[in-house]
Amino acid sequence: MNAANYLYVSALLFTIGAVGVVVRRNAIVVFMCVELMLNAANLAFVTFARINGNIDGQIMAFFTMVVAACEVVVGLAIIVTIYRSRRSASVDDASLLKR
Amino acid sequence: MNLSLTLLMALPLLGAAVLAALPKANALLAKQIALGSTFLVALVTIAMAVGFERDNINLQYVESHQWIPSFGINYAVGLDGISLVLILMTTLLAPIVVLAGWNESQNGRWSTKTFYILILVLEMMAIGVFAATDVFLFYVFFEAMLVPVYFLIGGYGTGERSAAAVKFLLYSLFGGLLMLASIIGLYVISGTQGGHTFDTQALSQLQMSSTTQNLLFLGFFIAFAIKAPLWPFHTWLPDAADCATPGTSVLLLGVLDKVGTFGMIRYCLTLFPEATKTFTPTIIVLSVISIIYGAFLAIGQKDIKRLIAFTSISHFGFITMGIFAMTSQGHSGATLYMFNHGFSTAALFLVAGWMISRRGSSIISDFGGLQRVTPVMAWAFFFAGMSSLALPGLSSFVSEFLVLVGTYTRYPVAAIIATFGIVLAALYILIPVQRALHGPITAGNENLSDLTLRERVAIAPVVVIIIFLGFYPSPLLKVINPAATHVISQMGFSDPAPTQLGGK
Amino acid sequence: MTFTAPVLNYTILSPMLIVLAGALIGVLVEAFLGKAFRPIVQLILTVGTLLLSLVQVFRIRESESLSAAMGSVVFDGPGFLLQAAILIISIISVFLIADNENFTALAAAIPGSVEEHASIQQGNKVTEVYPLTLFAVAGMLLFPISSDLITLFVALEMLSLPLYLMAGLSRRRRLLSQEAALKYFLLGAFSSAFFLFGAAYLYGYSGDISFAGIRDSVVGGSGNDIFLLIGIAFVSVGLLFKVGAVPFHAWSPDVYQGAPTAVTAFMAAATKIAAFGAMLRIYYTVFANAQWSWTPLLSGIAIITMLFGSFVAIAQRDVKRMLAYSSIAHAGFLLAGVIALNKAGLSASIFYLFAYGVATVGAFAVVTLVRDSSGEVTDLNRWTGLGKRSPWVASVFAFFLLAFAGIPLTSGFIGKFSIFSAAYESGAKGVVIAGVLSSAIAAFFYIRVIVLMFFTDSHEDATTVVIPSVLTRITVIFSFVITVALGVYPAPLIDFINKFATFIR
Amino acid sequence: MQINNGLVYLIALPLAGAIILLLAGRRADKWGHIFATLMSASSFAVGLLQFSQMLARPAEERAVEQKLFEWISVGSFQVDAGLLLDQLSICFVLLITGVGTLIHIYSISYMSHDKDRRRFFAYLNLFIAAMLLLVLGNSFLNLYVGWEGVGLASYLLIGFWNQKPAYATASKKAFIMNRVGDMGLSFAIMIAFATLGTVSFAGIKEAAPNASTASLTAIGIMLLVAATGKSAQFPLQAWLGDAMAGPTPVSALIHAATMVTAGVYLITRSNFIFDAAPTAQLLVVIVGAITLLFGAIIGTAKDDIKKALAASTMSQIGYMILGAGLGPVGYAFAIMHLITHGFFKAGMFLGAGSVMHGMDDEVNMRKYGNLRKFMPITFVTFGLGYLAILGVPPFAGFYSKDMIIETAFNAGGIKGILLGSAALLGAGITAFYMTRVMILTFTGSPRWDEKAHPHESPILMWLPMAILAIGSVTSGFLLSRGDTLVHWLEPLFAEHGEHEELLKPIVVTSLALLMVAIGVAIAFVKYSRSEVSDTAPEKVSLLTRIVRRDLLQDDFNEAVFMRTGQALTSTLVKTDEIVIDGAVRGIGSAALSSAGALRTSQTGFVRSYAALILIGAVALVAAIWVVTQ
Repeated sequence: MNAANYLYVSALLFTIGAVGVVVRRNAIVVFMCVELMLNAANLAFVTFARINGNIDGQIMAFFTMVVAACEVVVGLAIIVTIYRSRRSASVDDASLLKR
Repeated sequence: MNLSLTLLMALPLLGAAVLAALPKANALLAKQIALGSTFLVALVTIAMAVGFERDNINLQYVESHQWIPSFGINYAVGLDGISLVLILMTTLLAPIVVLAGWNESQNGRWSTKTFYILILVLEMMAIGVFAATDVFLFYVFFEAMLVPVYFLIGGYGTGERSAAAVKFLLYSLFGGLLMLASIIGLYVISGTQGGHTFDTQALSQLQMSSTTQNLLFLGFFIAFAIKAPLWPFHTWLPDAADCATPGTSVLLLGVLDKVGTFGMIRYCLTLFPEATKTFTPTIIVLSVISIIYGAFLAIGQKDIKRLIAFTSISHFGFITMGIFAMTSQGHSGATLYMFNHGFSTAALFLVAGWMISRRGSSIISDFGGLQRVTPVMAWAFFFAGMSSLALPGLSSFVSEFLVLVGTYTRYPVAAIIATFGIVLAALYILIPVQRALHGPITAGNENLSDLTLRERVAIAPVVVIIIFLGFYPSPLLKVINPAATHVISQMGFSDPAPTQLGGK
Repeated sequence: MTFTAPVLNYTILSPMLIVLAGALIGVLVEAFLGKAFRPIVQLILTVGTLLLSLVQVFRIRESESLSAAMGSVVFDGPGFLLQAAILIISIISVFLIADNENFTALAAAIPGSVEEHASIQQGNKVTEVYPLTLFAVAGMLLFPISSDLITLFVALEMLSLPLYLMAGLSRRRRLLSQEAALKYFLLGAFSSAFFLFGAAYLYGYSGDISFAGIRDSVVGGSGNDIFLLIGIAFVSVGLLFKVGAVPFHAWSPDVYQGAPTAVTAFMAAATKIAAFGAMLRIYYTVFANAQWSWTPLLSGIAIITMLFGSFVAIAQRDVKRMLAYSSIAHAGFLLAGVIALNKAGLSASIFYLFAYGVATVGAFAVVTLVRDSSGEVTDLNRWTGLGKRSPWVASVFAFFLLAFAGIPLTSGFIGKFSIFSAAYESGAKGVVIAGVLSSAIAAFFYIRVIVLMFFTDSHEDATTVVIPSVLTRITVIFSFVITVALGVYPAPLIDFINKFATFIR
Repeated sequence: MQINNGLVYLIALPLAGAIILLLAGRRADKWGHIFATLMSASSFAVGLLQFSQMLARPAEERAVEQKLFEWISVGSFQVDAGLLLDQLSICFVLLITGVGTLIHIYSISYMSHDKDRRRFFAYLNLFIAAMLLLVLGNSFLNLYVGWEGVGLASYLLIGFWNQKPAYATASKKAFIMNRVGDMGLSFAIMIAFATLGTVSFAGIKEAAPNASTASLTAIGIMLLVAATGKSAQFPLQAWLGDAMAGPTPVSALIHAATMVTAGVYLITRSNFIFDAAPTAQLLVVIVGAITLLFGAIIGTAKDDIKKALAASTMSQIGYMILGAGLGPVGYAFAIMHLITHGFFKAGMFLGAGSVMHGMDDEVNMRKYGNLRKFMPITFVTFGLGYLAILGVPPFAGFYSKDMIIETAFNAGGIKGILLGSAALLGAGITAFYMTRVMILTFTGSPRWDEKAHPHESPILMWLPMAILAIGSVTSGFLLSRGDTLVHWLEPLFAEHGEHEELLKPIVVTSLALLMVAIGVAIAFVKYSRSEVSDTAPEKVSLLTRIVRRDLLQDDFNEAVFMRTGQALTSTLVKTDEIVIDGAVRGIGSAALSSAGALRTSQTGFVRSYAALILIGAVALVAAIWVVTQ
């Protein structure tokens, strides 16, 4: 199977993620979309590792996963806090800061 | 190395430092210290002027230290005839302004001592801006000067003072930033031709394409045209002059604005000779418009301060025209004009300021019959007016006529149109003279007091200088001429020969 | 397959290791030390760590190394300068952070809850902020000296994650603060994804994740250009987001406003140095030979950023938002230094970053002082007449504004001059002209604030200026002195920077 | 040219007087008038001394020069402050200081009730100094200083009672119209410097023969413009009537005897230019002819005695200008008429002042009548002046005016006939209006208010009048006997060839006398036979009304210059506010409002920020793709 196809999938996933961030309101879902984008990048890394014939990309993917995990910790903490204050996880509700 | 100029700049700063250390309450002492330091500075300047070698066209009192070596920036100062004359004007005006405006800091937002600190800092920067021979140093003073003036207008003025101060600052900053772009351009070009430098002399040797030269020239010129102010960049001036205290106005119009015309000579002409030639016709046209336009606007003003501001716009038109006429008469005339304008505007503004502070109004029609109530003040105002309309026998006549003659030999049409300005000048002076000084004594003016001794002492030197230089301008002309001729010849110009000599 | 043990040059890594160690100790302190001692111990620990790190950075300034951590980290002159700058800025920012009035007593408590009230009553003080700061600093120190994509990404996240949290720690107006944290976090993560995706394509283009390898491919022209271009574009998105360039700026006004002011100061100054440091390294070394592709874009973004930032700042009514837009405009000016792509540009950028950073911390430090009964007052309308009530504070603030405006005899002027002349030298005249123009616009709003403070009579609900704590005072005075000194006699620092400002490859 | 270092005292003495009196202020009130008179008199004495020295020298060495100091020196523009006393200027020096001193004396009494008398004398001294500088300057630029100096003095003196708004306006009008003329002088100097490279009389005289006619014509025309301003010639004549607002001695000295004749001096002094510029010369005579008629016609309808005399002055100067425009043959006659006019017109003005003095400052002649009974001395002195101005032999005016008429006829061709006829007609009209003045003032029945107590003036006033009257009687005869003045001035002017005579002198004289007789007769018929009403008749012809309105001179100026000027001013003021400043403010507010609009792009919704980033990223990719293609 042509490795390029994985790139297409990766691009598709990335796009879905990016669009998801823009259109979804729930903070958790938005955050999941970001994770989706990160994983799209991971897929690209792995694919490129395959194409280029070295393992740097795969190593990178591991690092990404670790970082993503850290992000989850921080992100969820923030989202939960704000949910507790506002009783709402909609990102549109948090729009006091503007102009 | 000669430290005179640095010393000269240090003196007012020293005065400011002493003032800063004073307690706020002692306003009188602050005034006395300010007067003392400005007076001292004036004395030192006079001594330097006496020691100036008139026929030596090289810069004198030269001093140069590395400042930011990696950019080729030096603290470099020096004097030629033109800058000497302007520094002399500045330092002579300063004590007069302090003495004349003894009480003008009273209505300020801040203390008296702050007022005089600002004045002294301004004086120091004015000296620096005229003395700088490094473009970067010039720019630093050029821009930094705005700050004290801004606070002087905004903090001690009257009326819509903060709006006027902001307008002044924004206009000037805008021009200054354009100039900064040009300075950067020069700096970069100098880097490609023998190393980064800001030395005026070295920069004048740069080779540039004509497009580059034109663009860089415009950056400088617009900055100076705003400062000078030349039509149509003038609208900040009436507001600023209207709101500032009389003393500040004197420094603003008399000293600060001269930086514009001085800059044209020192930087536009010497750095960009080719571009200057390209733009000269346009600039001559702008100058002529300024002369006529300023005069008409002055005629149409109801407020005495705005009127004076517009007369200055007209006068600056003359100066610019003289500079760009590229004849020795025009050039020397323009420089002399700068000096003379400083004093005639000082006279006008100071006397007008006294009138206004007594009457509590600056509307011309509120005055009337002052000649019968306060004869000395009326005389002073009349005299100042005569000086402004360039009555022969007073100093401004010499310079105005030189500018006209010098312009005529190269640009007859411009000179002819500009000459109509002298009729308009009669109108814009005599109309307020009639309204304010003549006629029956209008209500509210009956009990105005005449000039006090302090005020008389303040105005007397101005009067003496104006008359003396009207009859005997040689001391200044001898200093100015070599420098002016040098600039012209460097540009590759020489005076047009009389057209009719040598037979038909 | 053989496995070689990694060789690490600990000397060169020591500044970061010191900070990380300090951070870890801080966590331990947080866990084990009693409430009463925590604030002071944490403060001393943090400042001490940073100072130690700073000393260490200076000690190793002459050492240059491409292989400090198996090629993942490069240490050179610019790296030293940037690290030193970050550390100095961090120290004075920590002084601000030490003023606990700014921070919530219990971040986990719901705003306005009994819990929160109780914790305030008990005099609880948040001290987690210190280790968080140290972690962020460690990330910042690493960011500009990373030399492969992995390290770069990890450093990016390392500096970002603590900042997301710190943004939400404000004591007053906690809803705003939390909202800022949320926005910062979501958008930050979003942009990291772009960055990572771009990194993947760079890897795809060159087959190498080290900068050296990517640069070799760019120089050699081997590989698929489309991958390179996508890579450059997406990596740029991530970096431009961090520096707050238009159109990736939207987070900064909200976050600047919502975050505790001390954190804003730290974020605005130190993050900018780190992010621009990384950007300079990447564009100057990795992408330099592909400049045909990115200089036009970056010029465009620089121009838009300068103009937009200056322009919108005019209409702001909150001092922190105004400073945020001002920082956007300054990001535009700094991009001019990136575009310049010459040694002058590099020196100028570093000088500018330091000067701007110091002035920014100083300005925000003044903001923390202007308060009323319910805390800091950032509404500009209530700053009216400040010059009358507290002439010194107002004058110092005005001076910082003048520095931002680039008036001569302030550090801002020298910075602007040097960065614009570098850009001009590289032929980016359009950027210079836009820069000059937007400086004029920018002057407009700086002056507005000065007018408000000095020339407008104050309202009745006037604010007061609190007596600054010793530490805040040190910060303000230090910033002021540096700003003056760099305006009047910048030669020593410029020479110092020039001596070091060369990337090794 | 000889050097004489005493010339400066001529000017310095009165100048010192003016400065001392002005600076001393009220302290000098007691002695100021005496001091000023002494200063003027000593200047006259210096003049006489110089004159006697000059007489002692042979004709070609009479001119003397004094260089005071280097005044303006820039490049080739070299002007010294230098004085030149030659045969022409000595005439003026003596006239100015002589008549000036008499008028000082007169004023001591005339102004004795004015608390500002000291200031008045200071101004008078200032005037004397400036006028002397005007005639003594050795270059056009030095002359220019005096030229504007007398303008200033005239302004100050016309507006001496400037508490009355009308008087203040009159002084302003005079100054401004003079400035229009001064502009001409500026132009002339500029052109002279640009074309000939010098502005001194000697230099220009030397260079003129080599210069093109065009440039000389340009200089000449500009000098003529200057002359029309200062000498109240058409078209800049309108200020003179209003200038009568000044105290009467001022009118006598400045607006009759001396300052207004400066134009004649200027043209005569620049003879070397006009001789080589026929077109300019033609314009000069045209201006002279028009003005002499214009002034005379205005004079016929004036009821204000001073304004009638002012109109007469304008007309008489028209004669002089006409004479000066006729070239070398006419210069001497112009100067001669100038001198005789100086005597008789000053005398008549002082007479008018004396009348006003006795009539509580009433100036309306319709309120006079039969005053010879109450003021015999005034009547006699005024009457002698009257005979002189009419040109009745052997009074002064006969010699001078007759010569001008004669020369005009001899100018050749149609031009000569037209000019001569105009001059003749003018003589007739002059006779009419002057007779009218005499009749209305001194004869007929008294028409004054009951409050008035006409009385003769004190000796300090009538003595100067008497001396001037003697001059009116004798000066013409003395100057023309044996062509004294013509020969005296001869060295200055180019030689003139013999003209063929159109009419024999005796014919011209007879014609002139005939015209005068007709004029006198008509006046007698009109004013002596019937009772004169004490108010001006209302129902009069349109022509009369136009003449009463000074031939619409002010209406014209107002409509053409003042209105347009005012409209232009107010338009420009609005333009400045709305267009130029408006543009600036517009940019400011546009920036503010668009910044406000841009500000709304910050919606506060994190998703829109994300969208912005997404769009930015896509745009970046797109742009990079476009750039690299």
